Amino acid sequence: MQLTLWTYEGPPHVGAMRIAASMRDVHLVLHAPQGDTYADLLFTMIERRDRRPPVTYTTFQARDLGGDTAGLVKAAVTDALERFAPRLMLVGESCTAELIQDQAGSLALGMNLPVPVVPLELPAYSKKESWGAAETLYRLVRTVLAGSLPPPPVVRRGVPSGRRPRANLLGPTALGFRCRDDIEEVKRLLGQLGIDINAVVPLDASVEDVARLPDADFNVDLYPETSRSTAVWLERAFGMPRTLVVPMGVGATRDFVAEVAALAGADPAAVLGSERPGIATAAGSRSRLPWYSRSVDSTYLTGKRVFVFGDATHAIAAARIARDELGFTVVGLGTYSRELAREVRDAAATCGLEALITDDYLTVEQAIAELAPELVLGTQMERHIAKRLGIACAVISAPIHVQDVPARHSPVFGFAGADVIFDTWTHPLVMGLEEHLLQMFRDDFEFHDGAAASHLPNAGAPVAPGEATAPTPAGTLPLGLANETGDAPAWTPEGTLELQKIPFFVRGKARRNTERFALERGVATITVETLYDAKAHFAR
Amino acid sequence: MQLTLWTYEGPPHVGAMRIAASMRDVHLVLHAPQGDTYADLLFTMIERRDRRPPVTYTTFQARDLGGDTAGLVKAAVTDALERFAPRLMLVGESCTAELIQDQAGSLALGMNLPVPVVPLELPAYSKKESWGAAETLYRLVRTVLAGSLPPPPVVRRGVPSGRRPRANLLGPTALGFRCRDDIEEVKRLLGQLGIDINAVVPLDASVEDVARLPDADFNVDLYPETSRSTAVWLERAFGMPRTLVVPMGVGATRDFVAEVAALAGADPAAVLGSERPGIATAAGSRSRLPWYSRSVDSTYLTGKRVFVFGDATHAIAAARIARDELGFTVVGLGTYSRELAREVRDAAATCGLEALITDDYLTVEQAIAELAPELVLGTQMERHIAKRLGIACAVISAPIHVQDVPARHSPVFGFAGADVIFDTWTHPLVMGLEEHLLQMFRDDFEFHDGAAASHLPNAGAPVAPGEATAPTPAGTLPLGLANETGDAPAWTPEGTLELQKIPFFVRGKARRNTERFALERGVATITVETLYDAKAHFAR
Amino acid sequence: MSVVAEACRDAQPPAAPAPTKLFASGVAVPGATPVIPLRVLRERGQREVFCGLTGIVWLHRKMQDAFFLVVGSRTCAHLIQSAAGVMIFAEPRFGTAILTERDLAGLADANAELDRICVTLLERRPDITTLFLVGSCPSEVIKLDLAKAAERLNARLLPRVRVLNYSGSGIETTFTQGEDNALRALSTVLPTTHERQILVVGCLPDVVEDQFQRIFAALGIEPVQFLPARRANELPAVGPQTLLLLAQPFNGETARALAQRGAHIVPAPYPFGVEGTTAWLRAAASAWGVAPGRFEAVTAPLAARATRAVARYAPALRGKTLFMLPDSQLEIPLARFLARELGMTLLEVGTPHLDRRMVDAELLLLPATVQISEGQHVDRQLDRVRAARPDLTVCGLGLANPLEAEGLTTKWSIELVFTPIHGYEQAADLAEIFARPLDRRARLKV
Amino acid sequence: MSVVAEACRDAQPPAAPAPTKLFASGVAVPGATPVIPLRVLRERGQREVFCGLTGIVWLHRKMQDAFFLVVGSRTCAHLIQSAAGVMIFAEPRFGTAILTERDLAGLADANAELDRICVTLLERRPDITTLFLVGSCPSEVIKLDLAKAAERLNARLLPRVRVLNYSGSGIETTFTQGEDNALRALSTVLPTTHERQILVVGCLPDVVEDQFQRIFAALGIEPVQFLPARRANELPAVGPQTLLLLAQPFNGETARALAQRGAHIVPAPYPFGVEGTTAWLRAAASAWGVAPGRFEAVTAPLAARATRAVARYAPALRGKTLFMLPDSQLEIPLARFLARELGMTLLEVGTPHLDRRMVDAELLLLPATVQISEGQHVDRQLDRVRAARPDLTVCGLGLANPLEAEGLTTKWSIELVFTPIHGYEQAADLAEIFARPLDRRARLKV
Repeated sequence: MQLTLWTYEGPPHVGAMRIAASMRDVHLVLHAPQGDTYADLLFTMIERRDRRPPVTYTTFQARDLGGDTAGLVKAAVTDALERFAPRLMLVGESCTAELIQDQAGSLALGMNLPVPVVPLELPAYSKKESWGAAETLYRLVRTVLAGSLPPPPVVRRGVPSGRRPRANLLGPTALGFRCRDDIEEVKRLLGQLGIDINAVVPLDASVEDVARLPDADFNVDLYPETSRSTAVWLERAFGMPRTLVVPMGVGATRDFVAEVAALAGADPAAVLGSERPGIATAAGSRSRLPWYSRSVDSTYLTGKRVFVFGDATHAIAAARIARDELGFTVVGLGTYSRELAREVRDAAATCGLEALITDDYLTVEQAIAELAPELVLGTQMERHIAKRLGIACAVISAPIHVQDVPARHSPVFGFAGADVIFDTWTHPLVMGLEEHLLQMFRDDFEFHDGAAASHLPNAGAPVAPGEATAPTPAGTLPLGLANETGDAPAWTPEGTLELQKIPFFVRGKARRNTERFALERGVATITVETLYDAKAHFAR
Repeated sequence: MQLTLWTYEGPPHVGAMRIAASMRDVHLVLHAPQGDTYADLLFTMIERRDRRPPVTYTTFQARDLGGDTAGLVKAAVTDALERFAPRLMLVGESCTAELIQDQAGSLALGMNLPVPVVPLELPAYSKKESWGAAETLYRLVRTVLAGSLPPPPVVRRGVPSGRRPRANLLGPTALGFRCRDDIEEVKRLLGQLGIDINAVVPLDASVEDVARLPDADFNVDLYPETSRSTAVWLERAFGMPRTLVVPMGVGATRDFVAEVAALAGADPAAVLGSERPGIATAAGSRSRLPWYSRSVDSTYLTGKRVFVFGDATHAIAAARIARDELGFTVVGLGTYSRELAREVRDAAATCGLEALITDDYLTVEQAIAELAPELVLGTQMERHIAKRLGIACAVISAPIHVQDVPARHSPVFGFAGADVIFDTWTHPLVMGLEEHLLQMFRDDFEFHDGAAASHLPNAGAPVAPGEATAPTPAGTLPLGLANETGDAPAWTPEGTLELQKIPFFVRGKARRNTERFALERGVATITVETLYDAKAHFAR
Repeated sequence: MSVVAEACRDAQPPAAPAPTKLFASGVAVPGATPVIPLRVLRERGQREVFCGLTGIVWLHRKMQDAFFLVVGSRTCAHLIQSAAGVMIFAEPRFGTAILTERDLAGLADANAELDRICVTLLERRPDITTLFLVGSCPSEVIKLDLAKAAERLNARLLPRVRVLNYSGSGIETTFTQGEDNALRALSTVLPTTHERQILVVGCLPDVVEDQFQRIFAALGIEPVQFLPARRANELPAVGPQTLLLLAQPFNGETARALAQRGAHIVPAPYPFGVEGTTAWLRAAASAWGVAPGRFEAVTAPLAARATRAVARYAPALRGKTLFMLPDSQLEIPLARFLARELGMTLLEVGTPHLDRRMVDAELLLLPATVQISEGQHVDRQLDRVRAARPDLTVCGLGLANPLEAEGLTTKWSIELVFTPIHGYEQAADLAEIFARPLDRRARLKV
Repeated sequence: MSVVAEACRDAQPPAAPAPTKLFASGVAVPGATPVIPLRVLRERGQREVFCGLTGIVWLHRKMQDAFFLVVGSRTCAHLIQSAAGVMIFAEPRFGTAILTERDLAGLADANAELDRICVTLLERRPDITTLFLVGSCPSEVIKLDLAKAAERLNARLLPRVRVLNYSGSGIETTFTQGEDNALRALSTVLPTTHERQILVVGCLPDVVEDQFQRIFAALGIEPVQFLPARRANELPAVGPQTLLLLAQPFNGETARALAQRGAHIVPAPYPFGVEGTTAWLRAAASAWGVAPGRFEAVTAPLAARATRAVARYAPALRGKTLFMLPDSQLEIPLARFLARELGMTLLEVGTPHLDRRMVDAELLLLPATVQISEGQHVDRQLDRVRAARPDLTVCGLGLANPLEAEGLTTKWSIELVFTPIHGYEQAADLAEIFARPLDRRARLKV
């Protein structure tokens, strides 16, 4: 048994639903009690979908348990086939049905339906949502392609000649973070390289699209949490190469273009020709990030301490962007994606960090509280943590919220995605010029601590959808050690008074630094001099 | 003499700078003292331009006044011509130089330069920035086209035949609100209609582009504040028709497409064929606004009271969107653009309102305080007012701030612009589902008044650049009449206690309504019953 | 039943003529039309409803010293989180003890594991005085005995913390039945009193509770207790002199359990709308023996004020057709309010569970023509919605947007359990909830 | 001058060997290299600098009971607004009386108009005790007599409000000279004292003022007054026993005006960096007669702590070349700090105005090789920048991004007047301001 307050991922059958809801002609029959229908609203409300997800639930009740629950499954399958006429049927069970062992998938297989049936085993007591999505996609693709397997030995495909290269985009799903917009950006990049899109799977795909997957020359493994197992199988079974780089951030996008161009035998210069790494002008990139990050008002961003947590794909990319493209200092990096823990550990090592691999919300909260970063890049969970601790935050990863599905085009992949990222992540932090004006005005009676300034996120500026949390502009002191430990040093009245002279947006840090300094040195009472000793000790 | 605290517009010579800085091969020599060079930073910092604006200042000093300030002008013109080699020279004066009457423009004209010289008269003591921009553009276009005028009588041009129609886009400028991105959207629309862009003037235009203006079939008057005088002159002098609709909002974009298609003899169905007004599905429009606005979580937006103020173009469009596309109630509409006051008065009349035409910040502030709207759509000025009054706000118009020039593509015109608007304007308002959950949680000790909820703007959600201000989540009561008048009724302790039970995001309104109710009825003391009498009296 | 008739006699006249009828049980109502048997369509098929765990979302907020520990699966945790929205910035006072393979395979003793988790949890949260162990579908299927677990833990933890248990499982309960089960669990530990009192049963927002408390005080009725109270460890008492006034139609099991403790149920419609509120208060007043004059003096001004406020929304709703899908068991009282005070035409009123004993007084007030449906076959029901094309469809959040996309106007039903809607002061708010979607559709021109 | 020599004797050793030299006036400094005449490049051409009005942005914040009313044009209003940023949510304590055509055409009596505006303004703002009328380019060209206006208004408004006037016009003043003119205006109304005291001249952030006040107290120096004080109506006094300690290098006119009131200027470098702060304090202490031992005891720990903090930034800055464009007159003291304590190599130090009497003590400490420039021809100066390709260029916000786009690293100078940079505790902050752009450029890999 594991105590859980908030959870990063739903159960594996929700992953299966995400695959079914992504596709155009697939139906999922779930052997599940009525309460499990809650999951429909994830699609209709978070993504504001204008149709029900293609899922039929058996909604068995206690009174059915003694009876013929297997009959319920067959009836549901028959009804769904008739009413929804899918091209392929997924059949699985939620946690409760798993316990009553009706073997819904096998039952459906035995019905000799006129469409392919994919029985799903979704171990609800050991696996989670992302695994369920990946497993469902993998089983679905294997089922559809079972008759198309080339005879061994499988040869790795080379660069195509005599025609335009073709690629599949694998992994975008319903309820994925910004998938809707990211695939547009990836399509744009491939188009600029002269690469045709053979199929995008599973988002908005048909079963026919899945059947055509082997027509492509290679696979773009866009969301490894969902599509890596499928991409690996396609590589093994069909010899199709796959990409390793995820194009999030300017640097990764450039790397992705180079990788894809190599796989396709295309000229990367069609895109990279206009990229001038290291050159600080507005014309140095298709993204505005490199120039905006060098604009002198961004100097203030330098060395901001950032904590990164999310799924593996977005967390790894975020850490690279934070460090190399925005000039932050990454002080923590972690993921709830245990399946890709190794990759996150490697990325953390390049930042000189040990990765935090956990799906325990409380552990993440504790890590953030201890590190006291200036910015948190995380999921909606971390947004709550950051809000509570008075730390700025931007959302970079699922699990998503309705705010993460904005009306406007809001990719995080590709060059346009980097622009979105620049706005979204820098916005919660104070903008250079305004901060320094503020610094001067801090004692002004008209500009008291309670009145947030226009540079603060809640007062405007480029926030990407659902993303920013303002640091607490509280007159009271956020994140003081006194909030957490009983043995924090005491402040003299003069010390407190001096602390109040420090602008509110750095006061929390000053307080914390001073208290830590005092604790480490066994100073029981913090005077004005302790404050300045600590200031001299710590970098600004 | 007029007392001014904050000003919506700069002096007219800043308008001239905006035209010069918009273009690629024009230089402006300004007869002006050193202090006026501050205006350079508007371009390099607000727009993060990577080059200096093409402006040379004479920077005369007091000691020069007795001497040859005219000589300074000539020297500056000569130096600028040599150093910057422009294709056209604008010469004007700022306020101080106007007083010393050196006639800088005439002086330059008399120098027989090898490039066209446009002398500018910019009456600093009666005109303002937008006028200066319009005047400069108009003079520049007339000068360049002086030799191309057709002989009279001028015939109004008809629909072209035998070739693709061609249009000019007039009006986008440096420091204009979202011009950079809006013209991309307008180009996209015209491209979908099969209309070629002949020239975009002045943003990123060359003198050669200006010379080619008559090659187009008609003009798109995108920013009437800047381009109407030029468009009208081109209509009179060349018989070129011009557009009247500005494509901001879904409805206006559809109207614009119809208007442009008629002028071009194009088939509007190329764009409007996929538009299904009044149909609520995700596929009913190229914009997500119609569906998102009908999504049940948007029900909460219905009837929110909105105050609109800005330049005429954006204010008129905003009022229409607010009323017809988001379901708000427009309670105030105004502009600082006196040149287009009539149009704003007409728009206000359709909302049953009298327009507020003023450039006095204090007057606008007073109007907002009295109307106590739930959302302000305004300029950065109104953002400050709204912030102070604890009202939600989104920015819709110049004057702009660095936050209004985000890295990401952020149009407000066209279908993509409508998407941006949906996110930006609804974000500061509470999102339906979350609000109602909140309503339940308001008494919870963990969810006290001071802890803003995730639905509040400072906690994230789709904010367009530089735009949103959260309503004050203060436990203290914003906008009570007591803040403004000395004779506000007193609250009994029980009344205050009951008021505190009302969720904080509607408490301010409840307090204000109750006090107004009490005042109007001569009730001196507000009891619990007064509170509920007022609640029953006012709509929810 | 006579109390009900009494309560209804002087209710506000309906906004539109709505013939009352004879309830199947045969009780005549004044002015009633000829006896028509109640038409109930019973359906079985896919149900699109929440399970009883959802009630935790409002119960844990009402009782700020209680913790709700679901013993279940990741699905349970995900459900509550999704229903609550991701909006709570504090460590929540609910959680899930997620069963893992080890528990199922018998590698771990589930009982020992549960004890460990409870003790750890309570150490971390010294502010908790009451711990609810909440059964789920998986815990019931594997027959994990939470009653025994509660007993075991109480032996260890009382008096600092009391441990209770109930089922919120989706194979046993639908949505609001979770509250009923939770309150029933509480009812077993209420102290006994022989004092004459009124006990209001059903979770109400504090602001509504305060309003009712003021009215009862003005009527001279006291003490009036509420179940649940604001703190789980401040238990109201119950006994033979206790009159039970039911604030919610879904707490039948609790009411029956309290009746077994000797309390007397005061039959009444529910306090939704002006008419319902007056009838509900009148039933209490009559049972208490409040003089009719005093009752009028206290309630008439409140009712008049509320009537004026409700009237604002009648033009928008009068004559509009309404289709309610099953959700919270609030459907029948709300349909009564919408039909009688706002003149809506009822096409179908769905309820997940029709507990006649609980809605007798309501059914009496419904128009004879109403089609009531119990249970659900969601696809067939949606076929009926599409055929009827109602002006307003009340349904769950999983269905609302899809129906909007079909051109139907919807009101998502969960708002009705998350918003203060009881009593006079909220009557207009309740009307506005249904008027707003229609207002919106009329406004939008895009 | 001897005081300066004294002040410098035991200054912290420079972080890198930086040869001092003989100032042109011929005063030897200990350890100085042979006498080299000061090389000053005087330029005339387009100046890219703010006018004196800009000082209002910090002056009005320091004196919270003062209002600054510019008499000028829309340009003046736009300048201050642009310099201040659009970030202030309150009604500001500065404004512009904008001249209109009517005023210029003589249709309105500008004096009467001004009086009307002032009276209206002060009625609206009862919290204002001091009103500064600030002259601008237009008001000076049309010769509007603000001194007379102030006299007129004082006759009407004193004692509730005192009206002062000064010029912030761009044809007379550059940037920080606006503060000088404002303080000189204040200096004319300071009361006279015969008490022995120190008067620190120059607008300082309160936190810095408090730090200095603590040090003076520890040294036994009191009273110490500051000009401006935190409230404009709490005027410090001045007199023959007053020692003037200059905190900013640009307040020469104020210093001379106070000297005419009998006060004695204590020559010293400015309190930037550890060395400058120690020298400045030593000058004051010597003039006051503080025993050297006491001075050491008080300052040595502070200086040592600050030196450690500054040292953190030396690796980033040592040996890096620096080009300063003219801006605030802070350039020379800051160049001294950067050269001597951080080991930067000075390529050119531009200043809008070289007031030798004010920077004597600083010039003594500058390396002999430095190129100083006074005034500006911005295009030629940028040509020199491009030729030199300095590691760091300090310039205004109109130039910073264009230079960055040419691959140069810049520090925007206005931060230096908007940030607390004086004194020991801010010495490291000051170093960090210059180190940060270099740090950033090293970090970015995109």
